[in-house]
Amino acid sequence: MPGINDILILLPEAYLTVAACVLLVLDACLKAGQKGAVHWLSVLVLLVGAYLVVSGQPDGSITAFSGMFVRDGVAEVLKVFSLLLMAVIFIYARPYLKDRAIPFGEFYTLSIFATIGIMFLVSAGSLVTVYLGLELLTLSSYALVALNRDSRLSSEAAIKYFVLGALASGMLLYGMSMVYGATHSLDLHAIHAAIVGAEWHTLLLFGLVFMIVGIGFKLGAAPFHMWIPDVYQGSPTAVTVFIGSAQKLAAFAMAYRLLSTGMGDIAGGTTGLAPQWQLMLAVLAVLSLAIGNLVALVQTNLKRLLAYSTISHMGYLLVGMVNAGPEGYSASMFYAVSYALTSAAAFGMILVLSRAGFECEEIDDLKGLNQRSPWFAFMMLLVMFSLAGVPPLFGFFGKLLVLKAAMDAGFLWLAIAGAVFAIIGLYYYLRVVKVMYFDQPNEGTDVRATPDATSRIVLSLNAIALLVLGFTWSPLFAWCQRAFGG
Amino acid sequence: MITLSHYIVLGAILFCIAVAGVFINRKNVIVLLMAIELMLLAVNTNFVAFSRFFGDVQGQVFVFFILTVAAAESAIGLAILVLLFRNRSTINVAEIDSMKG
Amino acid sequence: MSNHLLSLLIWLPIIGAIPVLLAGAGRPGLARWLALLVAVATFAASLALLPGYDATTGTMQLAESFSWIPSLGINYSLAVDGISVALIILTTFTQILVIVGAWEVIQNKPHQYMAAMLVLEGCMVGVFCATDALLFYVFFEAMLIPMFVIIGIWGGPRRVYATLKFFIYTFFGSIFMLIGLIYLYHKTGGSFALADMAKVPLTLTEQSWLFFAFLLGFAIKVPMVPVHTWLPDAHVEAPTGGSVVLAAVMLKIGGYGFLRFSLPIVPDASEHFAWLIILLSLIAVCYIGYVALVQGDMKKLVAYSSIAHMGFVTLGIFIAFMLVREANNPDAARLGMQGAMVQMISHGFISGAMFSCIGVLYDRLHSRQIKDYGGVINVMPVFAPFYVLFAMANSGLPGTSGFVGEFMVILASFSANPWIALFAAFTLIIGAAYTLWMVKRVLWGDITNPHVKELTDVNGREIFMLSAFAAGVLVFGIWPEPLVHLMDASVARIVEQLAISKV
Amino acid sequence: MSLSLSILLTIALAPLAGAILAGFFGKVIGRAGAHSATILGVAIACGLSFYVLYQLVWGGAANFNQDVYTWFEIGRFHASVGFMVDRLTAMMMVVVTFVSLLVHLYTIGYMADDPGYQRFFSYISLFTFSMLMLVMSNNFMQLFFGWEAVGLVSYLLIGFWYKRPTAIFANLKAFLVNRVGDFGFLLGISAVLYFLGTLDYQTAFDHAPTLVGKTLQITQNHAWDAATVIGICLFIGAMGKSAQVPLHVWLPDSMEGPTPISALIHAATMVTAGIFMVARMSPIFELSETALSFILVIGSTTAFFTGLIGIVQNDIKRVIAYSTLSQLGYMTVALGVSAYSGAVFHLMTHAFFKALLFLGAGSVIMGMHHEQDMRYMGGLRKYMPVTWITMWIGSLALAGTPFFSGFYSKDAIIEAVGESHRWGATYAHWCVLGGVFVTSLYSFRLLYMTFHGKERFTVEHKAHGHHGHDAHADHHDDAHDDHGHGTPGVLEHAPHESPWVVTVPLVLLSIPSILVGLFTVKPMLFDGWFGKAIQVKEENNVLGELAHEFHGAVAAGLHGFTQAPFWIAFAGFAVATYVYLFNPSVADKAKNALKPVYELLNHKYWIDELYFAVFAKGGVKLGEGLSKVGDQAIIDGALVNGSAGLVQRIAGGARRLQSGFLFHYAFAMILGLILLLGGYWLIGQ
Repeated sequence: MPGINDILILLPEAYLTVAACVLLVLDACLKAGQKGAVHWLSVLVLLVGAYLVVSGQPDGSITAFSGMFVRDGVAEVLKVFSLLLMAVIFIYARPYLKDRAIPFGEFYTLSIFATIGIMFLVSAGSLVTVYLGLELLTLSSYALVALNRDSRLSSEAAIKYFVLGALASGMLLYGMSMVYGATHSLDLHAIHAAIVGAEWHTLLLFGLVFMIVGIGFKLGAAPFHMWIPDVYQGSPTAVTVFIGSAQKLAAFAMAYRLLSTGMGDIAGGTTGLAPQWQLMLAVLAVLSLAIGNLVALVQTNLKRLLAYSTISHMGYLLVGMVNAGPEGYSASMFYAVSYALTSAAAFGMILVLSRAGFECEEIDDLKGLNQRSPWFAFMMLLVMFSLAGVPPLFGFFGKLLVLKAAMDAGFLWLAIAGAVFAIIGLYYYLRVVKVMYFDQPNEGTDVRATPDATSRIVLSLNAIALLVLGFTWSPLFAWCQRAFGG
Repeated sequence: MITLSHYIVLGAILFCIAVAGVFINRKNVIVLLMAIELMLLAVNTNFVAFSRFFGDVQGQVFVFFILTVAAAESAIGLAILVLLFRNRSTINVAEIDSMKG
Repeated sequence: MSNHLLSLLIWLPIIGAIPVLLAGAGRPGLARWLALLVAVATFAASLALLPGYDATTGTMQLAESFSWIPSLGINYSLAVDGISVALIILTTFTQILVIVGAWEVIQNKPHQYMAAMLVLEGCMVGVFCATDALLFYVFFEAMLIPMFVIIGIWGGPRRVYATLKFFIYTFFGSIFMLIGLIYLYHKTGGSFALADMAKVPLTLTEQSWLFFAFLLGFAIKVPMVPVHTWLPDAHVEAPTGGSVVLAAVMLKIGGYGFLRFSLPIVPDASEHFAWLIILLSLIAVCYIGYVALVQGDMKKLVAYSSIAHMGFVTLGIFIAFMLVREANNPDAARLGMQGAMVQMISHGFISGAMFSCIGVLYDRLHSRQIKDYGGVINVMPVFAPFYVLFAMANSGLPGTSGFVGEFMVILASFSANPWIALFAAFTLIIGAAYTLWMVKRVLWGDITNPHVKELTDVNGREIFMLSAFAAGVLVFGIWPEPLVHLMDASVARIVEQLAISKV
Repeated sequence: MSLSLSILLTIALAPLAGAILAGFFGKVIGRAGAHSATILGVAIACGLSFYVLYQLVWGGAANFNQDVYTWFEIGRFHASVGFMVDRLTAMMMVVVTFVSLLVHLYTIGYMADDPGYQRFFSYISLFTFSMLMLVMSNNFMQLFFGWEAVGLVSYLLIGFWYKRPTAIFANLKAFLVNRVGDFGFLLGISAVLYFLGTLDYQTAFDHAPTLVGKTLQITQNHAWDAATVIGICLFIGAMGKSAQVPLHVWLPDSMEGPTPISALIHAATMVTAGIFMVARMSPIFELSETALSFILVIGSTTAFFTGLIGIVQNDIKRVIAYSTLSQLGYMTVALGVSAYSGAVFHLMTHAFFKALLFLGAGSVIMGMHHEQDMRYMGGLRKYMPVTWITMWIGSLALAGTPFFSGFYSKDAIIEAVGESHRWGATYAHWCVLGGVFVTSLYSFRLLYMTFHGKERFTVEHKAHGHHGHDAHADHHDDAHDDHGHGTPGVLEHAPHESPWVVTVPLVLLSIPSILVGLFTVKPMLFDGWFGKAIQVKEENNVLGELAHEFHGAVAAGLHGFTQAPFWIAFAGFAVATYVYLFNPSVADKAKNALKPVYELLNHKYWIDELYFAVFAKGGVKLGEGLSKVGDQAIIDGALVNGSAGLVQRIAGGARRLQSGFLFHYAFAMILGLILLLGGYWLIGQ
């Protein structure tokens, strides 16, 4: 029988829900002039949420609502980072929203609801929680993408996102139904137990495949990646940065919960269906690496470029997952976090460089940035080399770990593929640096960083963090390992 | 005598129709929304059938959740649809391709 | 302090780059002086290696190590042997001259240029003292970034093509090396320490794969034929300082890598494929010699000659296998490898000097085409002797450092197989041909191009720079023993290891 | 009483010090300063060299062999810089420093108004230093150092007038041809190290006997005798330095350099380094009949055929240059028949009289205001008597007139060849005998065309009068071309005798040219004066044979009149006298009659053309080919940029998949689903 301590276990979520509603009301009551307050409040709300997550964290894992809600190390890490990221994103977004008169309230409340969705997803203990968290997240995202009401691209992006997303979640559900049919249970641990016992089961494998489609879609892994470029490009950059960073953490969590907790992993002999999904993920990984890196080569729009780079990075994340053991999960989670941080900085740069009537979206808009504002050019340089995975930047170590994980699991060919596509990928990141440093500025446009001091500072910190973490990532990785009991 | 497999097959058929509806239809976005609804119904059929035959209630509970979410989903879907029509004064799927490559 | 000397050498320039950068475009003078200060300080510190290092044993010394990533057993561990010491001092020495050389030549954002150079220096020193494979790799890759920027911003007209080619080429090589390292990491049971990797037994097949992984990484860096084509482009487009560092130090990292990785970790595969490396080295000497002969661009010519000279480095290193394992003549092996090492150092001076000379000319006439010059000696009587000296050194004249290494390698390779010596010695002819033909067309003769008439002779700053190089070239040419002694014990150790099979 | 290291160091370093002073501080110390500094340096070296020789010969000093410092030390291999001084060395030191000293003096006059005055002195002092390092060395490494160092200075000096295209072509050519020799030389040194395990002379010579029986596997089924390999490789070096066929092509061109250089470097000292080297290595060469035969054939060929070319030359310096080639051939022949001391003896006498001839020629050129073409000379004897006399002395010595120094050395060589039974000795014998005729022919031809007969030049006093030989000051751009002034044969001033600084060296050189042979022939050739420095196997000791019928120098001189060589030489003299003194028209008749022969000689057997076409042009063509095809087309074009382009194309294709249509996107997802299902299905089966 659910009691008060069940509520206490999901205190952060509960708190955020309440806070979100309050903000919604507050925003409605405030006059146009005072809406700035909502911004700071919501940032505060997120930070407090992060604090609650850490403070209330039990050692080991505890569950609530008869195992539907799990609070463990994985959940902690991912929640903390998604909350912090959201706070950063809010700060980046503020000048952007101001300049374009996009309503503050909706953006913040929807984002916070999406965050709550993420939080449920990451601590899902049963198929139901997975589905609910996912939908809360995606439904808010649909709305966010469409937030820029008068933009053709924005609405096109929204409809594409919506239809495909719905299709994906339909498939996910269909898979879940089959798994339910095969295992008579919705609880992931129970499913796991059932599978390990069970003999070869067609229904189960169908279910697995359909669920992987859902996961693949959420990650944006090829061939379920088609929505990514269009949505990234179409939606307001403030939303793109959210989809491009924090959501990846959720996607990783979803994959981990469904596959590892649910379908069995290599660790401890309880193999389950691990060999099957390992192979499938490997295929998706290679496809994503190929599509992402290749098509990115020919992009001229910065947001699209980053979209394709996302696809390739999700490929690397899967390379780690393929390991199907704590080592691989920790590597992938580390990768997800490092990527989320980096892409937040990348999109943040676009936000900071854009202003009313000028979207800094085309790569050529960055021409001669080093002459205009050397500091931000340098920051962008750090971001790009981190994405490319050039040491000593943060991104390299993520790659190192996932490649290592794949080789541990005996997927040497996968690691080599990863290496080869890293070379191809290098080119378009370098191209951005080249444009900033080696080209002369365009006469017409002059790219200037927004006057908004906070976002400038936070962005700088974010980018510098990529350099600093390159030397001091040890504790972070240790944390990831602890989360998986490593 | 109707067995479980009948329901499963029914679910499968519904699902395939729905999927086909999503990628074959090139005219109207609203049809897409319907197809999606149909897909969820296929899923529901499965869940209900399973839970009935196992005598286990979880499946049916899940169905309720799905129905609720589906409602919200179509609400948002329609909202976006309206937005789309306002911006481009068409809801023809074949014309929504200003972003590509 | 002394027990953190190596860290100091790495981080002093890198940290020092920050104030230089902050000096800003507004105060170029300040930036220059700061950079010079940092470079000189680093050089001074690097000299402290000489008393600090005991050359008699040849072991890894001045070691410092702390756990960087405990959960993965990755350590930040540094140590040097004689070879590293020599190369580090070469690096710090060159860096001063590069900064002096760029003094008023670099007018566009000098602070960024200087900062990039300092960061580059730190990374290169890091490569030479890292004893943890991952740390090595980090420095190995990190140094590409500043170089990429240096060529890209301050380079010539085709700089973008050149710098992208440079970066991707090198990255291509090293990424497979990374895979190899990860594989070894598992073999050693979770250690990136070079010492452990050297201990772990490997089958010949494993060794062969690893060998080619390393080969790709280092052959491109050296560069060896046929993966050398990035070098001429990079050199031609790079600013003078860039070319100097590239030729003087960066190429050496390839040879150094062979010593630290291929030889100790995969000795049997190295022996098995030694013939390949030797063949490629000889091709480098002869084929590249002819290619260099017909270059119309001075920098390209010197770039190609660098490839040819680095051929002696690889030759000297891999000839050792034939000598130790087949001819059973370890002393000759030491001679050859020692020759390779000396060649690395001396080529550092000579190529650096050559590129500086070309830079001096380029700053005045803004052309690197040989045909635009002729009769330069008439207007630059002080500059000409330097140019002739370095040209002679480049063609291996005894009494200059250029002779020593080649002499040793040829002597050693004759003991392995007279034919190898024959082809190697061909450099005497072809090397002299392309270098002196250039000298003839640039320096001698009557003035044909009116612009050459306006040339002004070298100023004090340039004289200082060239004299410093000249000193290096002559001292080690006339008395190589100190240098040889510094590295001899270390080389001997490496040669001893070669004899031990791992299969 | 023994030799001290400090003395030898002083000998070597004094010229270097002079060179550095004149070179780096030339501007500061001025012309006078430059020449006094260098001359002082060389004078010291020369004086001490005589002292060393004295100590060794009469002072009973022991041979000196000691390292100065270690050059490198690796395992058992060890290279150092050190001195080995025995009588052979001492003699060379004396010759080098003495000639060098006189050339220094001479230069004061010859280069009086050249803007590169200090530079020139610095170079020739530097040369003296390098040459001394070469001869005094006690190991192969240092030998190679000196070997290439003299090459460098020769390069710098041939190109001394760097504005002249011919000069800078000649110096490049000289350096490269020498490098071909050094290529072999270096391999020879490597072979020595390989077989004998050392670079040190003494150790190497002591172990030389161990070479016997050792072989080197050149190809699968073919092994070469160790001594032969070493010998031939080393001798290839000598062929470069001492300009033996086919590497002789650089020496005539080297005449582009100022005349003092031709005398010092390209006649007296540097070019004889090869001879010295082989003599020094006699313990090794003695072990290989093959190598010696090789030397013999090369030498005799050079001796005769290059001499022939001298007959048709009109440039006074080139005549002497070819004569030098031919004389070097004689020395090589002597080496080839194991008459090492004979070679060295001829080396010494030749050094004196050939230097004399060159300096004389230089004096003539000065007198003629830098006219070098003999066709525009004639009858100069009344203008420049001293030069005339001394040139006669030199030529007589060269032609091998009894009692002159040249007679003893050359005669010894010819007889030694006659005695020898080595393979090729007969051919060599004919060559050297023919050479005698040729030698006297071109020698006297030169004398007659220059000093005798009627004047073939006219004197026009130009308005703008700069006086005398300060011509080269203003004309130094073009004044040194083969035909100095605009119209050939037209001088601005009458020819005149040269100043004392020029004539004194001539006189000083003509003394040894006459006498040195008379006094040294006995000890040097027959009394084993060189001691252990030169080692000859008993069965090869042809000079030993000659010693039996040698009864003192004077007797030998008188005996010489009855010998074939003298009469052959006399024939040459007679022909020359008739053709060039009494009946010049015959020359042209002969020229037309023997057209093909004349052409052949005039074009130096077309060897230069051949080399230029094959090696220079061919090398460049090859390089272009490799560069275009190998680097640009295959590696860069096809592989590097090719793969990049391929990736780009694929990317372009892949991008089209992103059509922008919802239903395509959905379809892609379905495909993915089917792919996974199918994939797992396959695994399932």
